[in-house]
Amino acid sequence: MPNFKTRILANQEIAPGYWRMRIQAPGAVADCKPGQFLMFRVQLSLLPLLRRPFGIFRTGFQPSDVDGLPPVEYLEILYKIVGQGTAMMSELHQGDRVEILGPLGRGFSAGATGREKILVGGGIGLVPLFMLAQDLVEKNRVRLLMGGRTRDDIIAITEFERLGVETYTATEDGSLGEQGLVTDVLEAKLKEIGEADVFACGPMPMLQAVQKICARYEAPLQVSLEALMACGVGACLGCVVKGAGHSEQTPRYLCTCKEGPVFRAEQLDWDLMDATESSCEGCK
Amino acid sequence: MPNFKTRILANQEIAPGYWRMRIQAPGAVADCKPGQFLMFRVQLSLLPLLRRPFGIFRTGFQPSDVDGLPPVEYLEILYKIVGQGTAMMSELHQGDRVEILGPLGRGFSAGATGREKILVGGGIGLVPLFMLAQDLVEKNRVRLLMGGRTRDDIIAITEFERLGVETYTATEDGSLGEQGLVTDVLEAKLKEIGEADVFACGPMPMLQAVQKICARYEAPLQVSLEALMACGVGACLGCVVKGAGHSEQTPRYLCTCKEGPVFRAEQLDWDLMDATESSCEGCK
Amino acid sequence: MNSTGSKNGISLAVEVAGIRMKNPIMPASGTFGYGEEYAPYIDLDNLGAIVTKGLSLAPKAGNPTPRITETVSGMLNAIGLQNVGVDAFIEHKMPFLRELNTPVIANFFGNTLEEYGEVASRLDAIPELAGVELNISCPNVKKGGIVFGTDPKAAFEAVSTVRKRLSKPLIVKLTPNVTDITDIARAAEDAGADALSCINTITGMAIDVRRRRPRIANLTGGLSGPAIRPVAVRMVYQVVNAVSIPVIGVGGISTAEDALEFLIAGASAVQVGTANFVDPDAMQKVIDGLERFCLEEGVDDIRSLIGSLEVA
Amino acid sequence: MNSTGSKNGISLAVEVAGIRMKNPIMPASGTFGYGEEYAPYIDLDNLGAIVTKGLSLAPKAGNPTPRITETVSGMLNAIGLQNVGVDAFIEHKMPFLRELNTPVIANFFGNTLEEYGEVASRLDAIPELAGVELNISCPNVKKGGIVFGTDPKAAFEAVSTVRKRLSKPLIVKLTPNVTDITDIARAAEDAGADALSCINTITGMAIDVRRRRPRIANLTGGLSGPAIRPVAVRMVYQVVNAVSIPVIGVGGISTAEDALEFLIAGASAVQVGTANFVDPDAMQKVIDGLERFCLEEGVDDIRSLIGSLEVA
Ligand SMILES: Cc1cc2nc3c(=O)[nH]c(=O)nc-3n(C[C@H](O)[C@H](O)[C@H](O)COP(=O)(O)OP(=O)(O)OC[C@H]3O[C@@H](n4cnc5c(N)ncnc54)[C@H](O)[C@@H]3O)c2cc1C
Ligand SMILES: Cc1cc2nc3c(=O)[nH]c(=O)nc-3n(C[C@H](O)[C@H](O)[C@H](O)COP(=O)(O)OP(=O)(O)OC[C@H]3O[C@@H](n4cnc5c(N)ncnc54)[C@H](O)[C@@H]3O)c2cc1C
Ligand SMILES: Cc1cc2nc3c(=O)[nH]c(=O)nc-3n(C[C@H](O)[C@H](O)[C@H](O)COP(=O)(O)O)c2cc1C
Ligand SMILES: Cc1cc2nc3c(=O)[nH]c(=O)nc-3n(C[C@H](O)[C@H](O)[C@H](O)COP(=O)(O)O)c2cc1C
Ligand code: FES
Ligand code: FES
Repeated sequence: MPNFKTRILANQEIAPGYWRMRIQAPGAVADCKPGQFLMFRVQLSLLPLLRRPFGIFRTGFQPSDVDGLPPVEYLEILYKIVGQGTAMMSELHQGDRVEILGPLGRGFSAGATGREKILVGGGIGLVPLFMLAQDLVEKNRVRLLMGGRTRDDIIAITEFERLGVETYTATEDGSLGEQGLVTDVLEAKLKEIGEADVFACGPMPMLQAVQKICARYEAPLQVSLEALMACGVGACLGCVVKGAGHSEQTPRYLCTCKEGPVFRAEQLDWDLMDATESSCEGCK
Repeated sequence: MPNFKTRILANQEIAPGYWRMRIQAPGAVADCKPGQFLMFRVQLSLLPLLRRPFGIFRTGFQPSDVDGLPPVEYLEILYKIVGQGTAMMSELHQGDRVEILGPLGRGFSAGATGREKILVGGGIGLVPLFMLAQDLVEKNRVRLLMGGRTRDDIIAITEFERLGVETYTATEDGSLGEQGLVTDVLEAKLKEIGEADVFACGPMPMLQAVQKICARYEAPLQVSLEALMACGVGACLGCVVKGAGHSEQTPRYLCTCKEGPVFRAEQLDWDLMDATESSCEGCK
Repeated sequence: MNSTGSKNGISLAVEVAGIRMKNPIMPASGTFGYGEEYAPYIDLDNLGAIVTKGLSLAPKAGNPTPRITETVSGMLNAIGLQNVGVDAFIEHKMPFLRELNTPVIANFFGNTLEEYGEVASRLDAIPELAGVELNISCPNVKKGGIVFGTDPKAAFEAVSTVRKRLSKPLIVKLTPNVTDITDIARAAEDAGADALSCINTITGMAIDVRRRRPRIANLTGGLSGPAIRPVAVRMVYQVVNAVSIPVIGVGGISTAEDALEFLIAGASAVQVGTANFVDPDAMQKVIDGLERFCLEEGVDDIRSLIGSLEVA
Repeated sequence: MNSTGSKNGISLAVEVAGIRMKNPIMPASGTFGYGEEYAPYIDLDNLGAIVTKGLSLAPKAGNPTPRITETVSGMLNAIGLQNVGVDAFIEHKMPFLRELNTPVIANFFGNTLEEYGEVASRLDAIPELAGVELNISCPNVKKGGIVFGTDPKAAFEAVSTVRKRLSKPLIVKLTPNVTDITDIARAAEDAGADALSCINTITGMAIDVRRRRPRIANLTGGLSGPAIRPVAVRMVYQVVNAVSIPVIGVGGISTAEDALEFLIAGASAVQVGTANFVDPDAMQKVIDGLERFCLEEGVDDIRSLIGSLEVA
């Protein structure tokens, strides 16, 4: 399923400003790996011009509308309205035609079986963790630490619970779960458990804090990054991030779309990662 | 009703490629004069950038959806799909919000009461003639000569008939009415009647033929022109047409949007009117 | 919006080349006629200033048609500077403009130095004109058609000539069709301009592929509209950093956010052009949007945003 | 589409600078990686040619991020010419490209004359390269950063230097950021270019107004995409009429109709850039659309459309 025209099966608001879109996608279940993303073409006309990148939340089959026909294979994205493109997406309806490029990029690798797994999600950053959780729960104890500014930012938690994931929630305003930062919860859990693989996705300041904590506890960390993207396939070199060992003299850039969006923490240069450098919503 | 945001009441295909849109328009009945037009904003986003000009087909009142509320005042446009803007218009639905600038321009003047009136319409050029016919039938004998390439181009004829207008149809392929050009019908009628006021709207080659015939029979002629327009209000000077007495040395341009779109034939320079100069669909 | 530009404790007022404006928003020349065309659609007294269609010594009939065509997020025009001429402007257009509570700026041009000078002195004699805007994007017919605005020397000469005949504030409007706009900007400053406006349209072309004909009779036309905004913002930023007189930003502005890009880049005021065609109320929306932005961002004087770009 | 470019009795084949192409469609440098990135999405053997990302002598890391931002119907980029360097290109990228049934054109640049010359001679040694495209939109570090491509003399020198080290077909890519592109075009022709391609991106800028920061770290970037098409068509038309070598049109092409504007204006072939990002299949659609157009218009050889513009 490299680049295909397809149809929307459903598009609903699941929390204020957060939407879930289900898209018909033959081959998705076999093709999409946890942590991969797609490039969504908002309109067939050229406004907005560029496609928008979104993590793949999950894939599956739903019964066909038409009796006797086989089930319909789908993928789902969860998106937050932040600008023109996502606002236009929220106005699309079931049956509308859309164009998808994907699955793209390198996803998560599962890590050693048996070790505890801690997933850390910040707001919409939860998206790429769901398929990962699906894979991990088969052989591991999996916890999801979910953070957001307010209760509205905590989405899809029950779906993780249904998988058998233990969930912990922290909101900055205390409107759901513990009051505070999800990274405090992470620190507490690592202290408690000792050893664990950590997988994180969310705003850059959260990822930076997660990285520091994991380094301290020597917990292997994989992060999923966001970056401004034009092509999604490694051709434009617009989406790069500074790799370990980067300096003005020996610059080392990694492509978020092709070498990522999931990186092992050691691949990246955390000192040089500028929380405000990217204009991504997630990184503000 | 100068520039206003409003709603679509209905938008239907009435013949292959021809659509009728009814738009809520408080004040339309009193404000819109026969031959005037409006500038229609296809999308609130900027694609396409410019508004599209359309003649006002008619105005009226329809009963409100809601019991007890007063009738809803509307105006109607008839449009032919020719490019991006009109294609997008055909995808709008009842209830969609649109923006209208108008009524604009100078319309038809009725001419001497009692003289016979001949309206000549070519394809979608019929549009501005309907409100004129409504006014004229009260005190005059009115005939509509309607031409098109094929039967699909002959629209809204029955509505003229309901007003009490005598209609004559000519199609180039003979698929409806007489086979031939509407201008042949005009010539025959003028020969038969002797004296009449003529009002015409349609493609430039048709208007040029109409002008020649009317000049020969000394029949006063008013024509409604099309031109590429940016502003519709006389500010950009993009929509000009050559006026009588125009030359390289003494150029005389008239604004189609402000001084027209209806002109008396004597105002225009017919020798210099280039049928292919404008890239308007109607003038091809 | 009251006449001081202050509402909700926010001041939108600016001063450019000695012209005081309620707010930094004015129409771009040629997109707003002589003001009266838009009077039914927008309260002209709410604008920072009004800029007229470009005037020449004699009336000018303009180019053959078609003169305009739409492009992706833009339009091309080759109106050919059709205008009523400076005398008819004084007689027929000034009576309307004079009654407004908004400064009026007359845009003008010439095809020779003499013409430039002569129009300047006639405009200078109109007491109710707040200032003039000199369009130097015209070919110098005496110098084989080289455009005044693309050569620093020719620009200097044109601006000097006008400066000598003019006591009113002089804004010089620059063309973007140059290798280095700062060369021209400095020449205009040296020759006595009080402010600069940039940019005029970018020369472009469009072809009707079925008919194999140019879409406008003049073959080439000037590209305007949202498509050119990034180029305009860049040039305004360059010019602001090259001269010490104020700069007015023009090019592709249709929203308050667009206007803010120019102000933050260093423009002291901005002009809205093509957007007026799309929405006759566009400038009012920009003004209201600027005020809302200031409110949200805790800015009480819009002048504090001018040139506030933080460059690493 | 078979390898001769002929289907339905229509020939789309063209020849540019001695390079034979099945059709006039190729990617614009920097928008198609080294070809392999798009191999999953489009049949590379169907293209007229492949143009690589710009190569330099040493690998180049490129600019800090953010490097790109969307604008209205366009995008700005300041990638900073990140590339693997000419030697890694030969070692790692050529093996893939060599297997294709499509001519490969290597785009390259330098910051000194010596660098230009050295890269040219290394590229000249690659037998499977059909030709090279010289990007002269780079600053000459030895001459205080003046851009090779904005000064006719500097352009002449750069092209001459390369010409001396190169026996392969030489295409020179022109920047639009100049007052008169025909000056540069003629200089390149005089210095031995076999063909010209125009245009590269137009310098632009965009600002995040809430954060008062430039949207790309490099401050300015190159504007590409549909927004710039009218400017590109105009410049191609000007250049075609100023030189006698073939011209390749680039800038804002996303459909067959867009490509036809350039061909009718006189371009012998065209490049598709930003549109590849929007639709990885864009070039195939352009090729199919050209064929459909020829069929509808009764054109049996696309070359008969080249330069077919009728000007009154
Ligand atoms: C690998 C990846 C996965 C993502 N997964 C999700 C997801 O699952 N759910 C979700 O809601 N969002 C996700 N994002 C962010 C999402 O792409 C942006 O929110 C979206 O592009 C914003 O588009 P807009 O037109 O509404 O915003 P605008 O701000 O109007 O967009 C302007 C431009 O900036 C880009 N842009 C803006 N914000 C971001 C951002 N945070 N990251 C990358 N580009 C951005 C847009 O793509 C566009 O090119 C992901 C981003 C990346 C790179
Ligand atoms: C005063 C006036 C009244 C009109 N009344 C009607 C009417 O009642 N019904 C109807 O179907 N059409 C009418 N037209 C023509 C209508 O405006 C065009 O068909 C329409 O603008 C085409 O838009 P598009 O985006 O589909 O075509 P495109 O070809 O994609 O449009 C590109 C540009 O060309 C302009 N354009 C294209 N064709 C014309 C044209 N014939 N006249 C003016 N501009 C054109 C568009 O407005 C746009 O700016 C009228 C035109 C004028 C000037
Ligand atoms: C139809 C039209 C006519 C114009 N006429 C003039 C003019 O007479 N004098 C002038 O200096 N600029 C003229 N311009 C240029 C505009 O003032 C402005 O510089 C340009 O359109 C860019 O701004 P915009 O993108 O907001 O339209 C004209 C522009 C258009 C679209
Ligand atoms: C991301 C990006 C990278 C580019 N890199 C190069 C390059 O390395 N060398 C070059 O000559 N042009 C480069 N260009 C310019 C394009 O080749 C092309 O000239 C320009 O984008 C205009 O075409 P378009 O509007 O179709 O994109 C680049 C353009 C983009 C958008
Ligand atoms: S988005 Fe183009 S290289 Fe990653
Ligand atoms: S459309 Fe602008 S003057 Fe007529």
